[in-house]
Amino acid sequence: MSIDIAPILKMLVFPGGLTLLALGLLYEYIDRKLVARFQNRVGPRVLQPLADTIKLLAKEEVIPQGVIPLFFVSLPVVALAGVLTAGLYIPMAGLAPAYSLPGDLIITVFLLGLLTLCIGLAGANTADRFSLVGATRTLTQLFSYEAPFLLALLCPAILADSWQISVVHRSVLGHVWMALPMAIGFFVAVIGLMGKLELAPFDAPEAESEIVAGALTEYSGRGLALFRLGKDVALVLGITLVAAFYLGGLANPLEFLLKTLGLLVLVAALQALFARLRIDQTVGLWWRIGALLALVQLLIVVLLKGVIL
Amino acid sequence: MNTEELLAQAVQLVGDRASAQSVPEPNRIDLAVEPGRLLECVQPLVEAHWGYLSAVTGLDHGPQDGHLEVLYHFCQKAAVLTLRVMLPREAPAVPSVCGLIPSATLFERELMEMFGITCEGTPDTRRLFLSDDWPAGVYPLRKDYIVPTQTKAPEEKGSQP
Amino acid sequence: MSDVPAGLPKPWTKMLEALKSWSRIYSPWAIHFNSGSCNGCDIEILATLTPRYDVERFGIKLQGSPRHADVLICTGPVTLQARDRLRRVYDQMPDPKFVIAVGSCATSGGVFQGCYNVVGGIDQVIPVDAFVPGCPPRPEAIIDGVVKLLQSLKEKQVAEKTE
Amino acid sequence: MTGVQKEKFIIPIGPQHPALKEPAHFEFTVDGEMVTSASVRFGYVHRGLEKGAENRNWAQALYLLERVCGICSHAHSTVYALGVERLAGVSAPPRAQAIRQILLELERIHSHMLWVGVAAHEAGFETLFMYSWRDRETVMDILESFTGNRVNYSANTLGGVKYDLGPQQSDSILRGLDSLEKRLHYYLKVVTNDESFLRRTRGLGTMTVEQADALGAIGPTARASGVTRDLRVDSPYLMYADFPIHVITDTAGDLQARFVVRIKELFESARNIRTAMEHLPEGELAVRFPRKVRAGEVVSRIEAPRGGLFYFIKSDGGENPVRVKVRTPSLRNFMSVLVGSVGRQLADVPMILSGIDPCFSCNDRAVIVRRDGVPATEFNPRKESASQSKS
Repeated sequence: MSIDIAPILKMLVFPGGLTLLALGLLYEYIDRKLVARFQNRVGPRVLQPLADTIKLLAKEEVIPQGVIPLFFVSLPVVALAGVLTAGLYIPMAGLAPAYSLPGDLIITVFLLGLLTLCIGLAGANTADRFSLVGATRTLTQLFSYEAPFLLALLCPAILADSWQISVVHRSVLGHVWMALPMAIGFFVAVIGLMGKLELAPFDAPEAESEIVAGALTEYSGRGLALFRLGKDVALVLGITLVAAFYLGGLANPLEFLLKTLGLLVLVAALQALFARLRIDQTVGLWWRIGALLALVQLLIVVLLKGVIL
Repeated sequence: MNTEELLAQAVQLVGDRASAQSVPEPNRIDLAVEPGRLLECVQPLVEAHWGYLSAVTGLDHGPQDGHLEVLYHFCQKAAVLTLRVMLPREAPAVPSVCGLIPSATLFERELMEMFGITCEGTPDTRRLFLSDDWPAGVYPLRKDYIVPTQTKAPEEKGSQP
Repeated sequence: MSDVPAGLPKPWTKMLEALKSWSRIYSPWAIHFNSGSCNGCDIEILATLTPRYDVERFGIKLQGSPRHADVLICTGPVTLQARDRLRRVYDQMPDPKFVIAVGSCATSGGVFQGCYNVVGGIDQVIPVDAFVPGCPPRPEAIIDGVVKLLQSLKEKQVAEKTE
Repeated sequence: MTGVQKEKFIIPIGPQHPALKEPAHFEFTVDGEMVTSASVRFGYVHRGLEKGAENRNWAQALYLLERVCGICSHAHSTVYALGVERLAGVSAPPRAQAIRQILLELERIHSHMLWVGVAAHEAGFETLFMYSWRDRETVMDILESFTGNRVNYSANTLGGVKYDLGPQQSDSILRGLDSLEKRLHYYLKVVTNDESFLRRTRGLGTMTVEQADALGAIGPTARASGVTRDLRVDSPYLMYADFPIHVITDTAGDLQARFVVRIKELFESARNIRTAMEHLPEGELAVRFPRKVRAGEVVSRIEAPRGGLFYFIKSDGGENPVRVKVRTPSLRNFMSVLVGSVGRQLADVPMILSGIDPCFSCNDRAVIVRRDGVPATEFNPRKESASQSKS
């Protein structure tokens, strides 16, 4: 019996596993460096995220009192595994996704949401009050941005008549950038991505000055490292997804790099530009403005599609 | 109103309730008050909005003298009116002014803790800023409290948790 | 997780050790605890984060949770009330952990020696790895203190190797 | 979770907490994200300074009291020196007084800029924090070139000052102030125009004139509510009578007003420094100060960056002070935090707290407010006193 090595490679090396992790660390570096430069600082060194991760992995992991140890240990693993799986459906580096099936857009968004859910559960698992408030906020925020973000991603999908990432991606390739005719959708998608990743100004769930480090306050060592890696990977995936849908597709690795990095600059600039929103302001913003805008965009798309076709 | 007029106004408000009056500095007037008449003196000041209670100072005149003193400093612009209440070292007590000036609770708690002066009727009598394991009945700002030598401080207080 | 599996061949063990110590020196996350300081040292520690000094370029990050930190930066003499808190914060930090005492007061009690509510320097309560004297030390001195501490880790490792 | 929610859910802040660079222990009882009651316990930085000063001689106590607070250290040493000098019947020469005043105003600039950064940090506005601290380095450089130290300048001595202001230093100060003022205009624009920041400051921790007056609020906190309480004008000390200051007030009384008042005060400070340097009196820097100070009591007050600083000093004619009472401005303002945070969002608490620019090492004391469910705007000190005495 011969073992098919291709799926294992796909899962462990490219586009999943190692490549995603390496890209995640690289993008975290670029993000931190850009924010630091916007703030007039020098910023971290290239290998900084890698060193942070290795150091955390080599550190003692304290399992605090009052937690369910099984959940405490397994949640970070589930979170990271979830986002790594999501990587298989996304056109990484401009190449066709490793796997593609109808409706994988929904799966991907769900898997990315799983990370947030795990963080929320991890916070709720500990007895620490900061973690509990952080968990509440994380989950509150999850419910607020998830819908507009999905709606914003649906706009190109409706145009392409498919909920399959690779089909949508192929349909936008070579056309005019969707970000131009669908500026509102693009805007909502970028902001939604920032909310998803809990980047400033949507970092109320981990607002240092109020609740220390939010849901992850009690995590140390390995668990923290895995959650951080998960977030890094989610950053790469989210940016890739938005770039693939709205920035005219990713035809080759070079285009992938240019477009995702361009988007990263935008995200970093937005991070440096605003004061943190309170959680009620975040939720209000999403439901009052974000969801509305996304719906308006969706309506426009549906109407146009009906008129043209 | 200049400083002299302000001070004159203050004296007019409470002067007749004081047992003695002195002017240590041009912008200050000290009024000696019996503990029992303290609230009578504070009330007209609060009602007339004459300044604000800037500080409450405790003073220990030493074991020989046998007296503690509480100073209530009211400030309005440059003028400082001080109500001085003389108390015996044994079982010293003053009426609480928190009923008239709620924010005085901090000052009174400090007074109780540092000098062992009872503020009768103060809403909160808990430890203020001495540590939780500080021995009861030891009042650090009294003159007969000698600071233990530094390195042995925690042991000597016999207060290891 | 913190120990290298014993079953690995020796070159591997060595490499993993080197990697661990490299990452530790490259990425010291710090937490700041004020046990009775006058604020002078605290604002200088905060100043190290800001554009002129920017410690992020050395990988130093100020963390809020003791669970995330490697280095405990202490300021001020230890007061009676802060003593237990200091010990608790130290205990909450995962191993390996290091302590830096910043300022004269944290070193010896400084000008507050002989005050009734002061226990003395940080080393009266928890073990200290590095002292940074000064009242307050300049931000450069504080950064230097962290760097020196990390350098000593490297030397210690080299010494262990030669043994 | 629901069981926990039904009970009182208390969020502790401090003594080790990233929002507080200094330790104090706050407990906020929250209902969801809403704060229903607040209490605080200080004492973590209580060192027993007042007793310590009694065990030191007059000159040594100066250095101890300078370290009451590292941010406004010069204010503490000046108020003590002024009091002791008055007690001893010695007066510092005019040049020393002018230099003290210049340093006080420089310290105010450093302190207010520090506060702008810290408050921005509490609001999660890292960029403003970084920018304001970058520009704060200008004034730190000035202070360092002037006195040789960035914090705790140790410029005062009993009877005068230690450091003279030479022409070179004057030049560097003037140049620094010029560049600083340009930046301050920018910050004023940011705190009044940036929509995301205004969302976190407007209408927050509001105190009306009456409330501020009744609570005895002082300093920029009171002035932002429209209370013109400033010792530099009310009771001029040093050279403030010759080089007067214009009191900045605002009427809004919220956090944004405090930002505006503090930044505008900096322009006033810069102007004051320029005037003082232009008319710097010639003469000695210090006069001889006796070892023993004649018996008496003195109340010494000056306007520190955070508000009026109050010292009561008593001498029995010996080499040591008999009593030094320190009442710091933050203490007078703390009531407004505890009262102001009830009924607000948890996320606003660090902002309200930082709004008064608290300084815990200054005032180590404690206060408690339990006012379940009553919004801050309805706070009435008279009413509160009634409810408290009942309980």
